[in-house]
Amino acid sequence: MRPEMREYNYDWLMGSMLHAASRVSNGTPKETELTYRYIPYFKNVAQSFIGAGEIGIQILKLFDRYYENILTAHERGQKIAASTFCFSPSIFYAMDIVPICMELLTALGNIVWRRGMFDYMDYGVEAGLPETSCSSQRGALGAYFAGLCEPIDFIVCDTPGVCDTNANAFAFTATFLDKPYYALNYPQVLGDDRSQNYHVEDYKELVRFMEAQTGNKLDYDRLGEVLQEVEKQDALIADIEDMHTLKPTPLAPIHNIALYAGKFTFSGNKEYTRLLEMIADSAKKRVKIGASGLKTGDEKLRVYMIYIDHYTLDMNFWNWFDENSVAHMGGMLSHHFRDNIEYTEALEGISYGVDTSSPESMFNSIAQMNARLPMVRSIRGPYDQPNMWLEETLALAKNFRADCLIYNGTPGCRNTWANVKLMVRDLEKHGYPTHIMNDDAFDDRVESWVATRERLEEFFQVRGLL
Amino acid sequence: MDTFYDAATRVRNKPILKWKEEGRSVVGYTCSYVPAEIFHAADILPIRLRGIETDGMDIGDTYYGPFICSFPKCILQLAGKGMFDFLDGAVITPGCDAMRRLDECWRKAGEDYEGILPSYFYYFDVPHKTEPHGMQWFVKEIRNLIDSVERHFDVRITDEKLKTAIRAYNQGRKLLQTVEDLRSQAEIKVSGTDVFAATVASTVMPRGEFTADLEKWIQSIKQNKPLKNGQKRLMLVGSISDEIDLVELVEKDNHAVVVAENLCFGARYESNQIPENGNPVQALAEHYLGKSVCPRMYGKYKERLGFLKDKIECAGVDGVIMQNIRFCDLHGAENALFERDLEAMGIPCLRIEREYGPLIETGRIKLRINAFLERIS
Amino acid sequence: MSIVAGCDVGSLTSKAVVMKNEKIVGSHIIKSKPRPQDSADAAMAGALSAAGAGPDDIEYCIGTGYGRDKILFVKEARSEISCHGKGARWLLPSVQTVIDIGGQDCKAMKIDGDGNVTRFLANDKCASGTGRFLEVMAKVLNIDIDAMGRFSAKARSPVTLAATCTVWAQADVIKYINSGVALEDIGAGINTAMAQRVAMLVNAVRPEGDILMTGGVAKNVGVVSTLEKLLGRKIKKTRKADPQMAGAIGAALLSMEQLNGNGRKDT
Amino acid sequence: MIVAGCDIGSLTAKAVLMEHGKVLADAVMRAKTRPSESADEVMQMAMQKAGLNMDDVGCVVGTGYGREQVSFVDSVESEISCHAKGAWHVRPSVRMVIDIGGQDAKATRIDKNGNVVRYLYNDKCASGTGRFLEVMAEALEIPLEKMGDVGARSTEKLTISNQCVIFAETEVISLVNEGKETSDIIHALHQALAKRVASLAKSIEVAEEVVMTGGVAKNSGVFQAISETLGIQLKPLDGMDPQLIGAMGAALYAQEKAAAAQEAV
Ligand SMILES: Nc1ncnc2c1ncn2[C@@H]1O[C@H](COP(=O)(O)OP(=O)(O)O)[C@@H](O)[C@H]1O
Ligand SMILES: Nc1ncnc2c1ncn2[C@@H]1O[C@H](COP(=O)(O)OP(=O)(O)O)[C@@H](O)[C@H]1O
Ligand code: SF4
Ligand code: SF4
Ligand code: SF4
Repeated sequence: MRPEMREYNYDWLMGSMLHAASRVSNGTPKETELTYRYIPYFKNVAQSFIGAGEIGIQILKLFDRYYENILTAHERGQKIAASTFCFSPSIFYAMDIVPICMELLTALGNIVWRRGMFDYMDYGVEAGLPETSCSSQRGALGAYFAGLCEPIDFIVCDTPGVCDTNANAFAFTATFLDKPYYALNYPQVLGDDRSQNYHVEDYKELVRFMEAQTGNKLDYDRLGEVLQEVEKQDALIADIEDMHTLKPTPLAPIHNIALYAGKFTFSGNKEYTRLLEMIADSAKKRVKIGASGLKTGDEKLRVYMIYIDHYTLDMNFWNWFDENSVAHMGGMLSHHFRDNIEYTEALEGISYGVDTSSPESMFNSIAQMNARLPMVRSIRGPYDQPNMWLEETLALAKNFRADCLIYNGTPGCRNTWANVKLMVRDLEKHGYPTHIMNDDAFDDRVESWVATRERLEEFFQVRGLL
Repeated sequence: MDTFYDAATRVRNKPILKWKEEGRSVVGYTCSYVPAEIFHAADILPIRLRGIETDGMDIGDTYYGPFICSFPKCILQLAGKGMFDFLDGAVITPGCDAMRRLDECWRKAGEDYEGILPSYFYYFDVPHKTEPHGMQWFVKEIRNLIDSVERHFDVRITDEKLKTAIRAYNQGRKLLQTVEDLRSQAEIKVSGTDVFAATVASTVMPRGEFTADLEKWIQSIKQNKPLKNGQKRLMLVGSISDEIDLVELVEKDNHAVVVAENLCFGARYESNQIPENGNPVQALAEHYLGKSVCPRMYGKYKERLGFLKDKIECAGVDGVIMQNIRFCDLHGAENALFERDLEAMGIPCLRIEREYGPLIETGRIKLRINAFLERIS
Repeated sequence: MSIVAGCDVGSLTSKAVVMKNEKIVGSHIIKSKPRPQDSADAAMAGALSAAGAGPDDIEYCIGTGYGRDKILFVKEARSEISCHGKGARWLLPSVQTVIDIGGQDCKAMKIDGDGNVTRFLANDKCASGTGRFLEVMAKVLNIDIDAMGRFSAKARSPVTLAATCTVWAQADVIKYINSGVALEDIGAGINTAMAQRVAMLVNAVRPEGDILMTGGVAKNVGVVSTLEKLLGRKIKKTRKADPQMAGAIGAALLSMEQLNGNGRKDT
Repeated sequence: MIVAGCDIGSLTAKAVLMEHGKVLADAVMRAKTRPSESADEVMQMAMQKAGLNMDDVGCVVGTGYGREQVSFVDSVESEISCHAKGAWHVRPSVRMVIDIGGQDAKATRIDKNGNVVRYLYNDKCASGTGRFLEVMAEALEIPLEKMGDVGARSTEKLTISNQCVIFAETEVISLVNEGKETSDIIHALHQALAKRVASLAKSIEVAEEVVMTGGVAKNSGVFQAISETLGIQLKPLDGMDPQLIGAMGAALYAQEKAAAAQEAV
């Protein structure tokens, strides 16, 4: 790692920038200009968030809060848990623990910093993670390995059985930093009684682990409150997703990421509810006048991303969608599977409900909910088994009336790269033109945006889509 | 020894072909978490699936994507070429992601190439934890496997038969442990290549035949003259390997002997005997899941390090070679940790990344091994 | 006093050095030929004629490099890692960390006061991070390998590049050329990509003390300066001899040790 | 009307002049660093052969890596579409095109009207390209054009398994050192390349009639090896130079464009 990077604490620096950016909108033009001078590299990105209106600003505020929580946790006597995306942080909030979602930190670093997270990723390799491991954890973890962050207290993840690279990265971290570790493990099927029981048993063990780490018993009243908030959020998301199916969609590409970034960071928190309300309100307004959420105001094509739906630096990818009048129907990460949603009806056993009537029912709800978050839901088992990757993709593509599909991942993703060729073959048979991107969603160096964009444009042109 | 070499270096080896000629069934499995005893009890020959003898990757690459470990790709390649046509069944496990996707890749290839998919194709869901609920899950998984074998092959696998099978396997384990003890001694009477051939052979030979041959071989080792002095005593660890030539390469110029290993096809589980009384399914579960030391069991690094340390001490190891197949994250990351911790204890380590399959990078690997030997001499 | 020699048959270049009294009396470098024997013969003939000596004058000769097992006239072969360690220590006695980047391989090593290697890591992944990567790129840009090194200093905004694969990086480079990016920026991007890979390797052996670079890529100022930035340490310069010769020098020094009887017997 | 297609590839630049679906003249040259220079020169070469100048050419379509840099084109099309179009024009019954150029390999399935149904590029780790063969030809000191013939004389089966161009080169050199016959090594190289490309075609499911385009198709050894690996005989292109198919496809697009423009008038 460059020595000058060691002079800054990674999370402090990120927090400060986001703090500055989130306050820019409150300032006079003069003040704004002055603030921008302090965050020169972040200026473009901050401007595009702020340009996106109050939702963009709310997202910035959310991230600002996120970092503030991390930076001040120990002062406030709270424990910090390192965790992964596709893990519902609601349990942490219920237990008064501050969560860190490593993948989100990597993605955010990529958006905020001009040079992306390269240095930290490379540090991850120097520490011992294989260069071929997933860049999404490796980036932020690199900063932790280098000791440039508020230390974490323990590690919790939910990927054994789902994604090796991910589970392995956290297991490695536990050893490297010598921190306690608990990992939920998922069987290969979802929805049958045996798996459901296993989910609950495993989750109970997890809670016991966290109780031991914090020295506090789980407070069921608090859990109930959090879950009720989750329920509220779920209802809002359901509304938003309903509107998303309309043609033209009232949502902009950036809303998708807001939806899941919020879910992976602030599920069960009031801030996230507020963000969702804003998204829902603005969408409703557009629906009323039949307006598109895209900048061009014109929707020519609808794309559903069959895995990760973003691409590294500078928000290039979303802007490209916007500029080409392509509506972003979200990806595997951004949809959610609570009961009574249209696309879950075709998929048995794949949805969850929230029931706060008793401690036992709450346990069940949160365990089943966690088991239905993106990755742990549909890429845990063979892709062509009932309600797994293929069926889910088809249901979503149909529901959101996608014209074509795009796979985007990271070379570190053994799990999907091992069967994406089969998957695409089947999707094509179902009539969906499908493009495989060869990039790394977190590392520009694997394939430059120039090359990625060219391949995308070629796909749309050759397949007669645009 | 010839039998062992034949078995270890050929996919379609003599014992398997003979077994087939007798009209008996063979089932292949991908991972050391599968209790072979179950098949033995049903008079089915259980063999580990391997990837040797491939001469291209056109079929492997058709189904698997590019960033995948070459071991399961080689298995698929062999399957596609009909090299596994003697199989009556295959059991796939979630050993790692690349391995578990062999399920889909093989099934899809089966749609394109006629006759390459065994009629019995089973997914064995091994959990990643040994906490009580994990163990419970695994016990049920074993019971389900037994049921399905009984149904498909029209056999009865009674507790008695299982116990007999466990006894038969234990005997082999005990003998392999004897070999391990022999090779660890100060005076080396057997090359690492020979020992590895024998351990690999143990995964693809009928147990009775293997045990008998092994017993004879052990007697003959004891008569051997000690190998030349001054050779470095090395240990080989890391990604899956059933490649005899890899060990051979290390020992080639007579500068080193491999006196210990911790490899998936090696003898690492052999020191544990399975209780022969009591509930056999429970005993199998506790052995196969509970005693495992493979990095797919996350969070058990300390146990694995302890295991290495014991071996290093007991075999008087001078240096450890850690290899990982490209795109194998599990072993890649763990090797780095091993290196950190073992070097800190003063044990020299060499970390290499390689491709599985016909040993194509001989020159590059040899260079590193030579430099390593120069370093520790 | 006896004359000793070292011969380093690399994948791209072959080098021979003749030494007397720990001083170089003759050296020669050629582009490697398909057959290592031929390369070795030609390189050694050149070094001998520079030294004004004949083959019979050499009392001990060690071969190294990728073709080391194929050289007929050497007494023994040693790995280039050990040789570069020795050679580097001769080039700069204070050196503790050596980075050797040749045509096929990139190695980072730590050495002790006698030039013995105490730890090393080599790049196993793929050809990026090797001299060959730079050559392929120079070819695509249609420029001289020498010029390529100097691009880093001139670049305004270096491009990011797919450093994971030579072949793929090449495709990216072509895309950049086609979209009219300045050659300097592309060249600098290539040097940076290379340096990033090397830095990862070097950091993983935990560099200490003075660092020296050996092998042909040491001549690429762009890679060297970017690497210095990434490592946050200076890479020492030496004028004693061409760092590309370090392997051959080391081999000659090891020959000397063998003659003097303080060499190791068994390896 | 006379139309032209200009294909600026990573290694070579190609131009084809056509009239009424017939080729008037063509040209191939080694690409220069600047695509625009290559384009100008190769167009000049073709026009000289046909005794024409730029004013005679009604419409030009560009394709290939460098297509965006060519100043004189009226529009651009991707290589995928152009190779499909060109191959289909020469042989309407074709349903799959395997195009191996200098930088990448692609498999494309087309429908009965010559439109692209699906296509796939070579994966990242890529030895299935013309570049691979060039590096090897250089290492073996054999001219590219001769590789096919030399490989055909092979008697011993060797395998080259390294996927990486650079490391495969080392493998080749060590085979040379072991005293292996050049013809056997070349044969093995062709096999290795064919396997990589075949898996590409198989991934999108191989069609009945397959042709090969791009410069590497001129290598009879690769042509044969791919046929064998796919288990079907690749079809010939009836005298048309496979390296020119992309440019030809572009010219056909130019023809369509010109016709549409005339209709509009
Ligand atoms: N003058 C130079 N400027 C920059 N780079 C150079 C120069 N000369 C050689 N190189 C680099 O050095 C590499 C060759 O290194 P070398 O140590 O001779 O390799 P090997 O020992 O494997 O034959 C070339 O690939 C090239 O990248
Ligand atoms: N006469 C020939 N014989 C065999 N191979 C050839 C011949 N001419 C060209 N090639 C091969 O074709 C490749 C160039 O293909 P081409 O389609 O022109 O590439 P691109 O369009 O990417 O520039 C060369 O790398 C070489 O391998
Ligand atoms: S490494 Fe472990 S999981 Fe993988 S095959 Fe071996 S025992 Fe099974
Ligand atoms: S070597 Fe690693 S990646 Fe390959 S099958 Fe074994 S555990 Fe999986
Ligand atoms: S082809 Fe590319 S990625 Fe593959 S090994 Fe070679 S340089 Fe690396």
